Amino acid sequence: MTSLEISLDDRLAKVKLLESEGNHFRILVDDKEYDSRIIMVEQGVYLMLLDGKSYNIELIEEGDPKKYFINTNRYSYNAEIIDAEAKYQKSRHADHGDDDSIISSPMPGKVVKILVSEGDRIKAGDTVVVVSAMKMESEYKVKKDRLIKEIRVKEGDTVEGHEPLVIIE
Amino acid sequence: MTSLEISLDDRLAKVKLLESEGNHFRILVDDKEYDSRIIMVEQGVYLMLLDGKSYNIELIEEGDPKKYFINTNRYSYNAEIIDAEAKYQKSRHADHGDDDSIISSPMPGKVVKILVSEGDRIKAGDTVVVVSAMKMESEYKVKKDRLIKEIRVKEGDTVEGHEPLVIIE
Amino acid sequence: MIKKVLIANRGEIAVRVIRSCREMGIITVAVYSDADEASMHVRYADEACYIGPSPSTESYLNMDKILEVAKNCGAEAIHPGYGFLSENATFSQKCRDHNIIFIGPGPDAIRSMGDKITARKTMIAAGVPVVPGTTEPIREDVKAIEVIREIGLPVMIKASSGGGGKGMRLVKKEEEVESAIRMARSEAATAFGDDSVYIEKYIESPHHIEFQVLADNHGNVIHLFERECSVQRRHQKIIEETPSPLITPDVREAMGKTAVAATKAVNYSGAGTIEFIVDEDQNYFFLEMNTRLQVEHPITERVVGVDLVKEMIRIASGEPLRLQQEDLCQDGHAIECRIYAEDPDNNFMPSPGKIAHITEPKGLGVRCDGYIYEGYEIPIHYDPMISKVVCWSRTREGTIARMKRALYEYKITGVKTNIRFLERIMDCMAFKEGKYNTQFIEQNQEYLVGPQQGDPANEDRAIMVIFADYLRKLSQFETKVIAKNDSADWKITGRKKNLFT
Amino acid sequence: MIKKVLIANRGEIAVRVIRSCREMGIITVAVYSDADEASMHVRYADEACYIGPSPSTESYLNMDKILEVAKNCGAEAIHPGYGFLSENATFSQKCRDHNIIFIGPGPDAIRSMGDKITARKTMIAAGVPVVPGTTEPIREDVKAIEVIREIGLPVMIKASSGGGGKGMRLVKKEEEVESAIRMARSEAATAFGDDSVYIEKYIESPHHIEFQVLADNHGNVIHLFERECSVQRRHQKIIEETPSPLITPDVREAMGKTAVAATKAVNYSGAGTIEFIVDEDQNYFFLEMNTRLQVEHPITERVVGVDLVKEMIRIASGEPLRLQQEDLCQDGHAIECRIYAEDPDNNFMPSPGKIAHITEPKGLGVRCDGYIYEGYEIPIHYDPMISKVVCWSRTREGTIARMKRALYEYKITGVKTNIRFLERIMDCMAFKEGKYNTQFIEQNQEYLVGPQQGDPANEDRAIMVIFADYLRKLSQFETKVIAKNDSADWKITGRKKNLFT
Repeated sequence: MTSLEISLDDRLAKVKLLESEGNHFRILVDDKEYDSRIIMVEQGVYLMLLDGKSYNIELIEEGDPKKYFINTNRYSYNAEIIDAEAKYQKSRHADHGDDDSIISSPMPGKVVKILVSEGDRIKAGDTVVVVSAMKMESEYKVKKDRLIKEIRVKEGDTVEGHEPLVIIE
Repeated sequence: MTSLEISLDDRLAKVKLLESEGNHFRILVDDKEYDSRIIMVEQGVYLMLLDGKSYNIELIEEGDPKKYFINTNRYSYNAEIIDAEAKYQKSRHADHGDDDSIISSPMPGKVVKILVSEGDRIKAGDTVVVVSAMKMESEYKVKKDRLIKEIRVKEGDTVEGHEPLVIIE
Repeated sequence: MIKKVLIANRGEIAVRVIRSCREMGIITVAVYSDADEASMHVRYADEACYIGPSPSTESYLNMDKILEVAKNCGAEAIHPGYGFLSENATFSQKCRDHNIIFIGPGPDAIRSMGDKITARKTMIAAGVPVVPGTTEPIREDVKAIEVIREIGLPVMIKASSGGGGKGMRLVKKEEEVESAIRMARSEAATAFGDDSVYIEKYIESPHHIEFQVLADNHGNVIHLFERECSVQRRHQKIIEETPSPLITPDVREAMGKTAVAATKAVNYSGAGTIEFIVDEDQNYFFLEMNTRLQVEHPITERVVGVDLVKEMIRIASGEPLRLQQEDLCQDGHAIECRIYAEDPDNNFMPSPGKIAHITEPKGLGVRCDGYIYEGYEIPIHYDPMISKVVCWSRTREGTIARMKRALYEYKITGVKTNIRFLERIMDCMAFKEGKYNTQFIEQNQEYLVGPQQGDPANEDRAIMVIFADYLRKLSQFETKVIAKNDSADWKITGRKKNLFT
Repeated sequence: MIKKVLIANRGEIAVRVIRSCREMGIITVAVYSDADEASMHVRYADEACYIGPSPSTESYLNMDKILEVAKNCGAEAIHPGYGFLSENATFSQKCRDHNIIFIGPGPDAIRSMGDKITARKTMIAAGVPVVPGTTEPIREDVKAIEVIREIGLPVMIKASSGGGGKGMRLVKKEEEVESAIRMARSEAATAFGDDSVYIEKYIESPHHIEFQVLADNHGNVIHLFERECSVQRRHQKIIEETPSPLITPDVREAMGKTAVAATKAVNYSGAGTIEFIVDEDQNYFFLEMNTRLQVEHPITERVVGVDLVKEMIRIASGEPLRLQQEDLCQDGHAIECRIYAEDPDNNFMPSPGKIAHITEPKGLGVRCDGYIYEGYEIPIHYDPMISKVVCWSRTREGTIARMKRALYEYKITGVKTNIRFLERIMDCMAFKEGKYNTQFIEQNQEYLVGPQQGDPANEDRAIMVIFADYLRKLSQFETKVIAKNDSADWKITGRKKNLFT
């Protein structure tokens, strides 16, 4: 039967389907066996009936059908389906560049002010760029002394979340 | 540009697309020209902005992507997209048997009682079958003197809506 | 205080009871049949136990199974909601025998009030005015016919164990007698597991006004004023309001005292309702007592400011009532509309099915107690009521305006509902003036039918939206075909003209 | 009475205003920017007019465009909601010049209260106690620095035309002064189109308590009691309640009288709010007057039983107040929680995006005023507040329990929200005891962070649901492939292993 790995935040779990019929599942998670009903009641909203308890769990696909953001009652997790292909992709990305060399906003917004120019040498704690989203302004600073290598946006630009704004060295 | 016919209850309208860009449409309905924004805001729920007015219109597909049930604020309609193929289907079904010869329940339910047997001759107003759905019982009667030709269900059966229960002559 | 409660019910009332339990920190256990596995009460409860097949006789009416489940999960108490086992004396007794608290009155009170004939006798003894009728339950058709001849038409046939309009039949003509008895007994058997009926003289065009009461286990009884329930269709309430537009303060006070006296006469405990029929001159007669929570309890909650389910749980836990009669008053005006999955343009035929889309009314002064959600399939096995809209404002006029706004906002597609029908009632002059009785629906038919004439501009708009939807599907299909074509070497046959067949 | 109203706003407040208009039989006109074409206020209004590009400076702050649209559609009045043009004296004046009723105070009242410095002067003249601070608006960074040195740290920098926490900065340390002034002025310019600021001495750990007032055009002024607004994050209210757990009945009465006197001092008309800061000994100082409806107005509506938007419209129509001070009382307790699309675990960063799924709380004593729906994309251009949950019960304790229940029921996915953070506040001892001031969030950090340790059983359940979802997608894909294969002669390449890539 189907067997694969699922990452949940820092945890990597082995999952194996022992039996399924309709919404009734017998599943092995690492070494623990569960017998449960798992019902998708609304788009992305699951009801799990396990040992007489009722659990509501919400899954949000994060752009990629193998990546999820999960809401349970008290906790939220990031998860990913790890199959052979995903493992290969991961190994390829492992030695990818240092993220600290890119200044980006975690959410979409508008560039209000750029306080540096290409070639500037700036000091630890200096503000590089100010981005406004939903009426709140956030300053993006550097943690160490840095050189401004490239500025990819200009004041007034609307930017996507995680889009590189300024490249530093 | 695209042009076809749409039936709305008893009305048959000619519709022609004059121009469209994004959710902006210029449409000719019979001889009247409209310039409107038509936005699907939720699954099956449309917002129409026309001459500065805001209209909410809900479409429900009725099993077939060409058949709709429509809710507007005050009125509800049944509609159908009529293209060449649909016209052909309609002409084929025109001389189909008389619906009065079949007794059926318009909704799903449970057969509580069958008061006739095959071959029985019954009188106008006699009850043929009693069906219970959602705690309400309905009696199905004949309007004229009839012969019971065939009984397709038995007491206790769960039936679908519009399923033939008893065939009469 | 009770720590864990099993709710022996489904639908909106199960969800409503769980809400109050959750606010009290009580663990809740839902029970469910096959048809209800994904129902809202199962999703919302802390725990959920399967109790049997979809027909209620095999699940929600299966006392032994429910008690077994309650024992197994360690529930100390059972809340029965309304309908199902809520007025079943045997179940109340069985709970007691199993050492489980039944959140409701004891078996004796249910029996003496649940059996409508005993109730009448008890009330007569307590000096409470009653309607003329039979004094014994009737179990044979022949006997029923005989009694009807004795009392004289018109009469009302009612299920002895009934309530909520089920198993109830009005008979006006001689030739309807036999069929009416048969149907009433058959419905009574299905709904309550008891096919005995009783017969009462039918009072033409009365008001139906009921009083909410609360009684603790220490002899304290209070009433929480009245609910006017005269807007009925097939003897089933669809709109209720409080205060009643009919009764004067003096009559209200007298009826309240009668309701408390009636409650004391049966050593009642918990929440209950004393139903009266009232004529135009405000003469009132005891009709029956419902020994449970009513569907329409939220209007009382709003106007009196009390959570009735919490009060029931506190009473069942043995606490004395915290509320005193003199602390209570009616603040403003509340109206409830019941939303049914039914087709008002086709004789109110139930309309089960899958919910395509739902937008519920919200905002100031609006409470919407439902249980359906998008994608939910309303089962054919149970009551077609899907939710209740309760509106409040300082004045009756303001509350009607708010209810119209709430019904306008309420959009359900996938199944047919009575929402537009309720809107028409809100617009009806007799309702607006508060001058209506139980004949309201029949007497105002002409104002309650849907619009007959089309509105060509409205039709054109509907046609354009359908057209736009068709174009959207067409372009989606083309996009898909192209995407497929790009990503793989699939051969496209391109039967675009027939794409929806 | 006004017959047609244009609502110069968006989001939940536009929807809320339309609701009251609809109940009054008033025709509503929504206005919308590019980003808001499919927004709820456009869907819900009777009419809708496009007013410009997404940035608010080009649409919701574009006075001339809004007035032009109002003229064209025949609206007699404009309701400005809160934010945007609601406290703009020029707009109030322009409405007057165009013979359109501005549903709010006249330009003079807005100017004298909106300009915080004039407000302070007026209040001092009227004998109302105020906080020490500047008496002139500041338009240059250099001047601001000088003033701060004069008053002495800590100080609060505020937008002269502001409100709602925008353009507001607390400065405690010398080295923060310059950056704080720059940011405050920049935010003030964006939010209100005016970058002048004023500076006040900062009172450590005060309470923020405000009084709701209503004034008609005939000289009548009443107050509708207080709102305790001390639960703030970055000077932005997130939870409000009424009555305040701090003030005694005597202080309440005195503050109410002061609020009425302050309102009369500026010949006010409409709904307004007098904000006070209050120290632990219940000494109170006038802080500012908000000359508009507040975000948190629903808690007053619930406890006092008044529809504030309707009162505003009646006042604007020239009607005298129907309510008398002596008729009003506080019935029970109400709490509001503001729901923001933001990430509480990541410094409350706004989280715009598309709503994947939403389940809103319902039932007894819960009002949820929102505007988002499934599939709606929250725009990046406007405030991240998406809804407000208002709970009521007879007691403060009961209301907290109900709010916990409501927040538990509230499920939004697709964007991150502060719902879990609000739940933790409800569980926080200082809040439960009602012993908190504006330093509450800072002082209770340890109780407000999310759970750090995992719960392995909970993780296992999440993993199983993901697994089941994966299997569902897998089987859907296989079904589709088979269906396609059956219905057409497409060649399947069958790259099943890579189906999700």
